Amino acid sequence: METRTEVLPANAAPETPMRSLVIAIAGSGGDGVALIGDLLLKMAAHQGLYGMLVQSYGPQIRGGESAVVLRIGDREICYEGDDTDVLVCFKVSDLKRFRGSVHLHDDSLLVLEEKDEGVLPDWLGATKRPVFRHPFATFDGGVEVAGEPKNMMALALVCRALGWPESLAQQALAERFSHKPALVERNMPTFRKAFNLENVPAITKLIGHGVPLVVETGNEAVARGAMAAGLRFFAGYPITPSSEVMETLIDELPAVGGRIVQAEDEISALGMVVGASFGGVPSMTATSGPGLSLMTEMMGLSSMAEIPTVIVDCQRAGPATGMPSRTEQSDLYHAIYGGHGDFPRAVLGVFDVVHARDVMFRAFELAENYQLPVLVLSDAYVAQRRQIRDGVTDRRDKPRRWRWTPEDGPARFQLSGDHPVNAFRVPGTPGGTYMAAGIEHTEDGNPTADAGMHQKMSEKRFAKLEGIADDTRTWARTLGKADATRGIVAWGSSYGMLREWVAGNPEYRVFLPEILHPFPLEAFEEWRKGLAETTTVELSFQGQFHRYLCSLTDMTAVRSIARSGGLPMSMRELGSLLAAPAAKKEKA
Amino acid sequence: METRTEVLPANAAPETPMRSLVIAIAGSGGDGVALIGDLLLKMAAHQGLYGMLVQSYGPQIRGGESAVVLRIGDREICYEGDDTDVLVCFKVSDLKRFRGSVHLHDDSLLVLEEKDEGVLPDWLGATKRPVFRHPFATFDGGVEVAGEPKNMMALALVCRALGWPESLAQQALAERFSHKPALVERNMPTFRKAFNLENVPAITKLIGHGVPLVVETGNEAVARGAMAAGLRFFAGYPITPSSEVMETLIDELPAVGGRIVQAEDEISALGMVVGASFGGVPSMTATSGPGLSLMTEMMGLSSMAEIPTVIVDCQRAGPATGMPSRTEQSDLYHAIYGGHGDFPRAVLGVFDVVHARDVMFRAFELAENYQLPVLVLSDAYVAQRRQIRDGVTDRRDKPRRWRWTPEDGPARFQLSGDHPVNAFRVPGTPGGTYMAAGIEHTEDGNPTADAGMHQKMSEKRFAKLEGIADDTRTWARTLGKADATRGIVAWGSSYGMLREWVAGNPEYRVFLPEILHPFPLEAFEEWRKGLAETTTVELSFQGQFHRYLCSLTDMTAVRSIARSGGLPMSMRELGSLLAAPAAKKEKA
Amino acid sequence: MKAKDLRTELQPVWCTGCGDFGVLKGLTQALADLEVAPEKLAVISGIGCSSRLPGYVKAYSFNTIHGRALPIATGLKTARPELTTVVVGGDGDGFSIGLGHLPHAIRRDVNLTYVVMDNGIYGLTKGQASPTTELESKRSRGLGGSDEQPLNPVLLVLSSGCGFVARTHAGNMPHMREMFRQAIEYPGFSFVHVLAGCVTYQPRGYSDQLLQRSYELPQEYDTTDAGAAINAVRDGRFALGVIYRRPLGAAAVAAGATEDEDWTPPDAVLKQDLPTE
Amino acid sequence: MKAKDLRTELQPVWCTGCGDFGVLKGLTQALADLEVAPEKLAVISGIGCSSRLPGYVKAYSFNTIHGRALPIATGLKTARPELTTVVVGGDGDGFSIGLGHLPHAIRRDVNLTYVVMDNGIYGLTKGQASPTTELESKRSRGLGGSDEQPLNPVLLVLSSGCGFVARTHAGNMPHMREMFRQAIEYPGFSFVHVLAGCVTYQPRGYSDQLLQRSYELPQEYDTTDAGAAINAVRDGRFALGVIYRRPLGAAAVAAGATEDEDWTPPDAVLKQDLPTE
Ligand SMILES: Cc1ncc(C[n+]2csc(CCOP(=O)(O)OP(=O)(O)O)c2C)c(N)n1
Ligand SMILES: Cc1ncc(C[n+]2csc(CCOP(=O)(O)OP(=O)(O)O)c2C)c(N)n1
Ligand code: SF4
Ligand code: SF4
Ligand SMILES: [Mg+2]
Ligand SMILES: [Mg+2]
Repeated sequence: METRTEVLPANAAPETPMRSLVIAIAGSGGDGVALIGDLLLKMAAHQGLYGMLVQSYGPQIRGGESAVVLRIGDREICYEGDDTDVLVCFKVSDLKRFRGSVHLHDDSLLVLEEKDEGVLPDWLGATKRPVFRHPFATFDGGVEVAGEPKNMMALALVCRALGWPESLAQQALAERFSHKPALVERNMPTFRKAFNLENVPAITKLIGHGVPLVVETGNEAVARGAMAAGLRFFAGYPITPSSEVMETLIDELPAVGGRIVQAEDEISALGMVVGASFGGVPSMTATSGPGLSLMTEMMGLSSMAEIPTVIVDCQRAGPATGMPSRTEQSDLYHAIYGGHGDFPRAVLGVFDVVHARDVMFRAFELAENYQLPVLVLSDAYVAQRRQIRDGVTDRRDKPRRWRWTPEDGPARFQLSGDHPVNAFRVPGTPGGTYMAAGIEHTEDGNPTADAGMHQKMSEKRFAKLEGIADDTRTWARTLGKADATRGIVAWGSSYGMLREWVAGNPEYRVFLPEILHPFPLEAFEEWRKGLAETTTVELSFQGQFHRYLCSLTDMTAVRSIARSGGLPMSMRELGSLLAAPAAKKEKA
Repeated sequence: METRTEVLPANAAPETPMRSLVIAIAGSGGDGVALIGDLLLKMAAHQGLYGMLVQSYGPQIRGGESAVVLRIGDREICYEGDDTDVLVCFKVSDLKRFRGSVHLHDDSLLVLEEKDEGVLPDWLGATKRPVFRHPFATFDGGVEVAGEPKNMMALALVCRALGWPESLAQQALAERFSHKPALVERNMPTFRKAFNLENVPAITKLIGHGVPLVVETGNEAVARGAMAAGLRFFAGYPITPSSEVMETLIDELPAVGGRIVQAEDEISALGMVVGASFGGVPSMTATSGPGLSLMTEMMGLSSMAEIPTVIVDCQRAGPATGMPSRTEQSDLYHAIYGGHGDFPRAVLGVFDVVHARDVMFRAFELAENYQLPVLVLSDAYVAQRRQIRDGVTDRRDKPRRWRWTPEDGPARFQLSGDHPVNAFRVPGTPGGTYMAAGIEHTEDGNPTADAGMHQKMSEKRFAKLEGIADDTRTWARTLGKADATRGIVAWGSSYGMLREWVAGNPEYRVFLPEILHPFPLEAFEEWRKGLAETTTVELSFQGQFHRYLCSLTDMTAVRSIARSGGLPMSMRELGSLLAAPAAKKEKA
Repeated sequence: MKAKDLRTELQPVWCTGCGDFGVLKGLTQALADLEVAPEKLAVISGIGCSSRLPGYVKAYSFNTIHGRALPIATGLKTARPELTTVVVGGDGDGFSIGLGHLPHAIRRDVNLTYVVMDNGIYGLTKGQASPTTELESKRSRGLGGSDEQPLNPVLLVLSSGCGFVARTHAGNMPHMREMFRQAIEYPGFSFVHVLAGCVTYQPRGYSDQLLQRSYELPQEYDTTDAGAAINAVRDGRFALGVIYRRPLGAAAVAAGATEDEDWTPPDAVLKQDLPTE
Repeated sequence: MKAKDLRTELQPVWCTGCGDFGVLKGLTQALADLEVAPEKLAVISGIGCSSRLPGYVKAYSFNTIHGRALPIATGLKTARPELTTVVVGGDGDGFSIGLGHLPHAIRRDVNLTYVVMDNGIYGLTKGQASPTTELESKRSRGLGGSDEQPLNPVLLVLSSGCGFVARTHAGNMPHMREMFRQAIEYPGFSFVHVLAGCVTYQPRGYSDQLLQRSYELPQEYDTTDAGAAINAVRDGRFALGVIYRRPLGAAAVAAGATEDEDWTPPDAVLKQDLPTE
């Protein structure tokens, strides 16, 4: 839970480089490539290897193209890498939607369908290794027909190439299909046939530390992190890429005595959360951009009525419906500025799956301590990835709301306290009845239209932001050597890529706020001392993060690298953008 | 329709000062003080006098306190003044809610109930004139009972004091109650009795130019301005302080062939507007903060699907429900930044009733030309006031949407044009069928999840902002002498007060953008040359306008005067804030 | 326990003669009859004249935002089932902007009591048409929606499967008190439609006209017969009394999609491999 | 005119076997039968698998945002009444997030045809429970809302006063075509409930099970009898065919608040002097 500042001291001995492998598998919807990815990741975790997996789909639910990219290594991984070491592809034509996600290098192993004569696209790059061809598909008179499961063959070939034993695969399969052992048995012969082929090329063997690790998605980590922080009520409405937060909680929250409602829409979802939290119960919702937009008015109510809420927003690309399964960092403006009227809220950003748990703890801490809405900005890239992580033990010091007792005085919204936050009156407490309201109110909670009272109440509510700013002044992560002269400022899921970027480019150091609003400005100003050059990097066409910083501090001569989302930014792309001579044109 | 730049040349001869009178009337809900105000304003307009009237209420619909402040003068008026020349008050205790709206000066005429022994509050100030007492109320054994209408007496006394003839009042009453002539006749004896009293003190007589003028509220002006600009479809949901926009259009839009729907909520209201405009018809909605928050997602759709919409937001005070009938300028952030994802929109601000008509024309011009949502920020202070204005003749050059014909090519969202805006395909046009979508789309409008296409479409959509910025670089109003060394930057309804401020304080000049986003930055930078001191002035606790400017340009050493709304800012308050030594503490 | 033990010190700011005064009285009487202690009571509303009511009841009250009282109360009651939770509001709040939440709250059958003070108008915003404003009234007054048929909220509520539905008139104190009491006692979502007058934006005598169009359901009326209930609310008059009370264990009125014994669970293996769009 | 004259070149991206294919075909057939020219046609949807349909119809189409197809279509049809306007979508889109708009669209009786492809699930977002998912199914699959009764959308639509209500099955092409044709021809708001299968998130054989629970309304069924219509949709089975068609000039089913001859207009003078809060 500590702020993990990954500063490499200026004269530190170079770390032993991480050993890792990037494996990509592309197929059609029915091919079950996601399953291969899942199983490989599980097997890696078993051996104490780290890794992460990202998936990509065409527009069809079933029958479209589908691909997974996974990276496995002996160190914690939160970036899927730039170059593909192993590419398995059942049909070359399926590759076309994955431009930008796969790139071959000289030594890549390419595994293709024996009878596929499709031409590899140029953007894929090329390998000097001979292509390995395998008869995955079954044909009848030139037409493909249902045959043995391709994914079992591919799994076998990759295991074999990695030097992983059959038993590991068998175990992973048995776990995955524990409810259908017969299914596993039915499929093992196909696995074995491919596994026992003679000519399968070998690739780098990775060795884990042997302690089994945990596989978790960003959404699962958010859900579990919230539970660990005390979440006991959740309401949500399905939306990509956030739905698994709700789905995880449907499975896991009742066991700890929590309750969950699938609401009829997002207005209702946040409404229920406000209601439950008015009842004294730590509560949360999770959504994506369109849902967040719908929650706008209710967010104001949470702040105005001083009721703690946590709102997780898994950002996706574009306004309106946009590109639902793609990542972007373009809900920042809305999170910070959205909503009519002046009201305080706090905004946090998620770096990766490991951080997701921590950040949820922090979110509940702020919400419960300050009685206001706290937004947690995740995105499709973090939310949907599977990442291997160390086991966790929950903290015991869960956030606690300050509960009212008669000693705390008669006014719910007292202005004279030394602190802008008042004791929370939990329904059921004798003598504590009051009215919460979205209407401007007096100290007692009674409606008022008095301009002076409105000003005083605004002062009180906004004083919370000062308290939060104080509590969170160190909530940022820095990467790289302290004496590096080039600076990158970024946020959220850019973390993973930048962590590797600074490892390979020691002239750079990076600043990533964990709290975006109120912004840890002092830490930032301190950090940027001594930089010869600074760049902001983000996935937002408008450069929301950059412009937000402009409103806070002097950003003259700071360059903005800002583009629309869709695909996360790779080190390759960052490298070429940083090398480009002209700074991106500023937008007003 | 020209940008009205009220620059006084440095050596201009001083204008003859405006002659004006401020009249305030306070009573309880049943007293009908609003009617007195209305009638006085009508009578002023008849004579070619200018004026404005603001009203204020307690929380009750009927039976609460109520007050009007009106100012009448021989020059266009858009500020109700600081000091009250005439105060009529039926019950001193009713005054308490109007703190800040009334102030006496040495020569004020105070008219009170004969039997009222209430003590005048300190904040009211004092007059050296003797109080005029009149038996408004009827008592029975010390208890007030229904008697003759107090408002007729008050009207008569004020007319008499002003030296206005009885016939003027009779005419105004006859017009106002044209459907109930008997009612007027019934009440005239009461009027005459008071009018013919011997001892009524005289006050300054104002003389108008004799050409009858028009009384209009901000909301009426918005409605009529929109109609004049081509509005033919309106959907809205009632909300204070915007409802009269819809109510005016219910009465007036059908006559020009337009259609109107009272929607079930604001999401639906903007949805209907998007639908009607998809149909090629210039369309608009009007709302206030809570409704605007609900419209957030739909606003993104309008931008994404490139469908022109005009959204009028009559700002009120506070987040959530806040203080519905009070003014504030705190929806600016939401207007500029609200909504998930990156999408362009334009934002305009309303100065006063006269400007409201112009600004609606501009709004439709931008919406129809650029096919995006245009927000017009009015506020309770402009929306609800009645203002006397010169007559208008509608412009003939109404905004026109570029309608597609087959020559315009096959793609609705063509990227290769020399212009980011494409011809609009109006349903009904043969050969023009296409799909509009909130999903990211190709040039043809087909759904895509391609990151490259998303970037290109974002570029195209945001290029509109550059076009708008170009078209609107002069859309700002400046006040005061060009060589004044103290600058005030403000927006919207602050205009009226600042116009008088610079008249009385020639060391000041003022910059007021008509378009807030994209901001007319060049004009601003040009304007602020040579200033020794600059201050932003706004009714937003956070200082939204100030912080927004910080994100656009160097605001070092610019002072922010920002407070919560409720009451508009008076010259008195501005004066004391400008004189205060310490700048207001900045909030992060 | 007395009704006034459940009143705060705030004086209602309703117009003299407003029907909402009666509802405040009837509701506090019913709650007192049921001995609900203030700290065990939650009263939730949206926005409107009628939605001001929570400020006058000594309880953990919440005057929320327009149209969202039901979701907020659903969250509260789900998280804190031991609290007696009453939702109050107007016809605009509940049947216009908030309508989408109503069938869903009913489906969930959370043990809330929802009281709608239906005055057929938007009172607080100055007399615009509400979903229950009558056609003739809209036309003659030039209100919006002059071609829109009014909603029949009680029929909608019944059709959504509500287990307890009653109607009463704000001028009839003993009747209101009794309806509220039964509704609060009912162990599931209960709905009370109150015919309430607005003296300011409805014509003089409006409340009496409502009464004239009303009749009390006869003794022999079977409150457990869903079909009868539906018929009772479709005849253009206002049936007063308990219109429907679902017997324990009976299926909901909205029984269109009953459980099917032949149902087979989906193939879980297939699902795992599908994309999330 | 042929159905395929109303198809765009886009290939539907639905799963093989999805019920929505049939709806696309039935709808274009019906529109072709009615000789609706593409430029006179508008097809509006929200978001969902089913809401992708407008992309496949040659028309002025609009794939809007989740749950808002009805308001958008209402605006379009009100502003451009000469366009044939069809609204399509799913059970999640129409009965969950969009439910609040439905009774109001019906009240306005704008001449739209609303086709809901009810597959009892949220298809596009990967199989969460929808308002029409059956209880048993939610429980056995661990979906949210396992205590929530499903909605009966057809009953709700009838109770809101809809003038034309029909139900059909996505597997029965001639029936669908006929229902769509009649609905589009009906001069007011018309609603068609389509029982549609989702091969991916519903169990194998789901579509057949829907069919087994269905029956065609007999010849002698009186489509103008509102009471009969309500009964026909309350028995747990799925009546197929035209369930209700309001005769010209008849009062709406939701006849709870009929016009009252005794109505007196309000006192206009009083109103003028009231505050706007
Ligand atoms: C989102 C939003 N839209 C509109 C309003 C304005 N508004 C406040 S109360 C109200 C309707 C009141 O009608 P009703 O619920 O019937 O209550 P009544 O005043 O008649 O008791 C409206 C439209 C608002 N506060 N918030
Ligand atoms: C505001 C908002 N909330 C949630 C979503 C996510 N979403 C997209 S489609 C859908 C439900 C789809 O179900 P249904 O309407 O039944 O269509 P089907 O896919 O089953 O045809 C949801 C919840 C969204 N796009 N926008
Ligand atoms: S306006 Fe109508 S509803 Fe509102 S308080 Fe007055 S009488 Fe009651
Ligand atoms: S997921 Fe279901 S509804 Fe969606 S396309 Fe596939 S079969 Fe059709
Ligand atoms: Mg009402
Ligand atoms: Mg569905």
